[in-house]
Amino acid sequence: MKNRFVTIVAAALLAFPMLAQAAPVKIGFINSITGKEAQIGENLTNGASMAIEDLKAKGIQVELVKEDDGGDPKNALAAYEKLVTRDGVVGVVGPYTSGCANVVASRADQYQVPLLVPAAAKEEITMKGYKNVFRLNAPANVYSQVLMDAVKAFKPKTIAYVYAATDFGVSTVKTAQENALKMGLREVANEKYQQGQPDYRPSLSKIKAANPDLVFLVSYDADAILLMRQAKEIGLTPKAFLGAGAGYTTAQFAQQTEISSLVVSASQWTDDVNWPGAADFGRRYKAKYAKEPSYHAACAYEAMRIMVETASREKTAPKLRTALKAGSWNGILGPVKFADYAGFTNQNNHPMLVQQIQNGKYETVYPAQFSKKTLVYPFKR
Amino acid sequence: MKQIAFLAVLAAVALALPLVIGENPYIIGILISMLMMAALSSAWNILGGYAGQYSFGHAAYFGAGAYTTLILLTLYNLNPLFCIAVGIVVASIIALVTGSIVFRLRGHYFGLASIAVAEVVRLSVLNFNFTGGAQGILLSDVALWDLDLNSKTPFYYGMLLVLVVTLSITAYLRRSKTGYYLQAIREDQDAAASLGINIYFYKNKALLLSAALTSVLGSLYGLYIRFIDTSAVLDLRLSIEIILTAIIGGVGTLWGPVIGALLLVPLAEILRSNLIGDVLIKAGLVSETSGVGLFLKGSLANAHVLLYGIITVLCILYLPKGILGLFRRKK
Amino acid sequence: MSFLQPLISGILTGGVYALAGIGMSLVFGVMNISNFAHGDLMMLGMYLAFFAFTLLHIDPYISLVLIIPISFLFGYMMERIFINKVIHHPHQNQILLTIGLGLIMSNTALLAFTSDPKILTTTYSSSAFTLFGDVSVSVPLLLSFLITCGITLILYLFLSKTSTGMALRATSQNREAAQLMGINVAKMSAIAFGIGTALAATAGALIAPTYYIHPLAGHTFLLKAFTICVLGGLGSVVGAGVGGIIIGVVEAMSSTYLSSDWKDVIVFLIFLAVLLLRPQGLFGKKGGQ
Amino acid sequence: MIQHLLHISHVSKHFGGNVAVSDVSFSVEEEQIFGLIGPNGAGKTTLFNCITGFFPATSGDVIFDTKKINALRPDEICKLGMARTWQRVKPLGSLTVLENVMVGAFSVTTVAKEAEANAKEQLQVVGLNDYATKSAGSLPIGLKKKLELARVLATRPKMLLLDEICGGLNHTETDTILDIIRGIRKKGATIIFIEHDMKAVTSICDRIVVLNSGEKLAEGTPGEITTNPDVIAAYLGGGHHA
Repeated sequence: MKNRFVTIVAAALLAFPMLAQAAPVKIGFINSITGKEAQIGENLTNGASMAIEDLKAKGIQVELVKEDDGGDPKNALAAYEKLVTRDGVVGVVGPYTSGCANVVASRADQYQVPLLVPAAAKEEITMKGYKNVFRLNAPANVYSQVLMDAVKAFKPKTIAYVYAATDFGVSTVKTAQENALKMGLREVANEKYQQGQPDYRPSLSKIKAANPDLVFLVSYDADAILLMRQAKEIGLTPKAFLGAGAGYTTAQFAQQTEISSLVVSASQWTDDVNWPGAADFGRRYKAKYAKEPSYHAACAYEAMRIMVETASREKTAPKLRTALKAGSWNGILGPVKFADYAGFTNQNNHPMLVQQIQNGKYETVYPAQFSKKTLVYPFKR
Repeated sequence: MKQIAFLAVLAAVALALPLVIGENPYIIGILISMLMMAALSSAWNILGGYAGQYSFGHAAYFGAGAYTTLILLTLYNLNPLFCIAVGIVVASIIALVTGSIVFRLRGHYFGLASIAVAEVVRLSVLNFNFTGGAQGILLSDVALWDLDLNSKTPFYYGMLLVLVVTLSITAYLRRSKTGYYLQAIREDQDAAASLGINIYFYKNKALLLSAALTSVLGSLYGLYIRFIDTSAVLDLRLSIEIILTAIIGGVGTLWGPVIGALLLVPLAEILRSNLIGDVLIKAGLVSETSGVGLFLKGSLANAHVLLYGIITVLCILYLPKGILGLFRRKK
Repeated sequence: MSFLQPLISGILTGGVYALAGIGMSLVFGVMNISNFAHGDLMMLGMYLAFFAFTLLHIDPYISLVLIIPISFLFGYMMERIFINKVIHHPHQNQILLTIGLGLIMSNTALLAFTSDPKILTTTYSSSAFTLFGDVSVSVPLLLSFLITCGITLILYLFLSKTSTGMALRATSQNREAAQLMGINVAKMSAIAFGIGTALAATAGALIAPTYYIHPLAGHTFLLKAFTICVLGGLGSVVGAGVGGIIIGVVEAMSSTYLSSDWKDVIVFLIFLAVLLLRPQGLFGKKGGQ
Repeated sequence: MIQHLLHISHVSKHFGGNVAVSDVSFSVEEEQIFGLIGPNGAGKTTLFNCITGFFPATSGDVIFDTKKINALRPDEICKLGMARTWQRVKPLGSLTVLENVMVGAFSVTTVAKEAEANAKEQLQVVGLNDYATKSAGSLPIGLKKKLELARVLATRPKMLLLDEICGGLNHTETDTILDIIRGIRKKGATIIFIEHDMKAVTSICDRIVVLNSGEKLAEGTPGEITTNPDVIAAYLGGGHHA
């Protein structure tokens, strides 16, 4: 009994190693496992876990330290500091939410441990010139950019916005408005809503009355289904529904064919894109988790793969940073290179994809070099 | 007097602590959270514990401080201390408006009304543009004298200072006319009124004091984390956490809120960082690949809010007077 | 755009709010407890309806026959095991206990059902018919509104005609006096909490086909239920019913004529105004508190 | 005209449609012990609440020390020198006996030391000095009544309104309280006394007003009241034993 106690105490002390161990390479992963963003967090967890398995199969050993931030920036900061000072990781993947990523990114240069942000959209994160912050996914402005590029040829005249009052919603619509201005689109309605409401009919009726060519939506998983149900109910039929990521890119949404058919959405990743391993990843993910992978899962997979592969070669944080900056990859997310451009630092200039739900399946329809199908326009019920 | 001496000793220990710990941002970060929660809960205790007015909306004052400070800093780059002072003014105005509404109500109504006021503040901040709305406010570097605000030490001492001030005010209040009056109001409002106590005045006084201290903590938090949004500083969850800390330590006592914070903050961090699972696996008691190990590594990590809920329920059922209530003599 | 559209969709949505509000009001009246777990009890109803639909293939509206007794028992037991332990404690401890119980329920659901939202798609989930030319009426909302009316009527009859109902009302009016009259107030509390839970779960089940099902989905409705209770007068069943519909209409009207992101602020301002000007609520008796 | 310390003029109090007090007038002179009696539900306590500002009167005037006080709050009225006790005692349960009395004493000082001295003095007066450090909630009813008395005395009132201060006490306890009240009057205070116990009332009061169903039934010296046929009818009719 006494011995056992000693073991526990010793282990408790061991749980706080002051120095990083030599091998295997230690990587931190900050994610929203609980809290409001938990459902997307789960996709990230799955993607990252698959990456670790694949790497182990290739003989790359890694010790992953998972931390939950619950969507709270204070916790994200505590998690990052624990990872870099207690656990001695050489690199960190995460966090998911923009708020958490913002806070952690602002500290990365202080601790000199590279941070690879897999899926947070806020532009600011890579616009402050932080040397140790890298981002894999395309930031918020690309969502609207690529959607509007996809429908440009059809010469729409008016646009209406419906979006959740969240960071992602507001940021995305802000850039969408700038893009719309450039395209000469006239804004006829702007409806911001609080998430979780059961009744969006009044907002949608207003949009219907304004009769826009394009309806630009930003919603999370379930809200998207609710909105499209009620849009059908009141008979809102624009020339195109443009959904920016999140709720309009889930398998669940696609399954609701009655309401989701022909909805256009922007995504960081699709499983029918011709990037190496994309289709295979999609298949294996489905087999393992019994659901379609979201782009968050793909981003987390690729971020974790890049981080671990590079770190296992470089071993130390400063060398890892240099290698991330210099390297280039080509995987399920297409070509990856952390570059400085248009005010960004260490930002992967990731080409986003436009997909459309055709016959209950997401089909990539834009840009042409990545797609097999073409966009159906205008929208019809 | 004994309390003051005790306070002084503790303050001295706390002052020396960072020197002993050395450069360890993770531990100091947890200590900062602990000091902040202790101070928040103590500030709440002036109103909730002594005057018996359970505010469920203290996040509003915390947020008022944080938002005022960060907005002024990003727009005009004023001296942070001045911004904190303006934060106090804003929080006081919200407190006065709240007080004039909610102090006409008793019992449940008071609690519900304080939630409603805090929600109006939260939703307004979310909807306005000058507050950063849903995007929140990200603060670039701030300068104050020649302090290194990237390091945690200034914030450790800042939070400690507010905690000591709050506790000193509480200790002084308890033996003063105002303190006795607040306790009389808590025990029986009619009896208090019949003894010449202006109930509205004293309730508002307690609320103002409590709100002002809370707003300073909000400002410090904003400067410390350098990013705020409504879910971090104005959420109902924060208000509830403040009350829970006080209740678990012991409401209406000087040290209760401090004890509550000393327990709950590390507990939350242990649960969040899944220390229990790590320790068991490292000790070799549980194999990492066994079913139990996978559960500990996987599910237990997801379960920390659940455990928090269980602890809340157990405390309310078995420790309704808080931990200090256990030690207090039965009168 | 027609004025009738927001009015009708507001009334129909308000029906579900009303049901949640009535449950909370009843618990408040009889037990004098603000139940912060109410939203999580709604969530329970949503999952019950979902599993009845996916596993047993029972239509969500018909599954109420199962959901009502199950959730009544659940509430009854919850009162017996937890709530009655704090019935004489200060309000704030009661509130925190229900908050803790709510956390346990929602996070257990999170572990058991994951955070993926479930969608209950019935054949009529997004069907609607048109009235007066351009006013669309959602079929599932109309159905749930009618069921709400039926349940409210049954509850009203139960409270006014049966001996248990009258004992409940007596307890609600004056707990001490009821005890002196020989009413088993502890049992009444458990029954009230059971009924409150059943009503919350029913509200959850009714909204399930048009909403989504998620461990935290009940939270949206918690503060609404409080607002409705206060609006109608804490403890008043009829008041909560009308209060729910008022809130539904106010929300729909303010998002149509003002702005959808300010509608919650307007609801809370009405709540505060009622507290200030008519603290007994629109239908409560004066001098109650 | 004699200077009245308290003058009640046509005071009525309605609750919704119910009339609790109807058109009651009387005056109390300085250093009088004034009795207010009547069967249950006669409106005595309601009248106290009107005078002390807890329920403002629906109509009529309350004049205390030449000042109209109908619209004042209870605490303002207390500050003017009128203090009351409660029929259902309201001890500040988790405070000690001494602290309870100190709360009263703070209405005349802001210095804790002075309040404590004053409180100790009042505890001496009512004979509770041995209980100073006990928690008020734990006292038996007789001592709680004494505590109520000490607490209002600490506010140094010109006038004391005692609501059934002897209710629920045995004879010895009642006698002690009556002695204390006589002592207080000797020091110059005026007292209004609500009581059920006719013997206590007649033995101590200079003048008595009888209320019945919210209306003033009679007024006079104890001798006049005990022989007044209306009063006897009201008490017997009300099923009350004097």
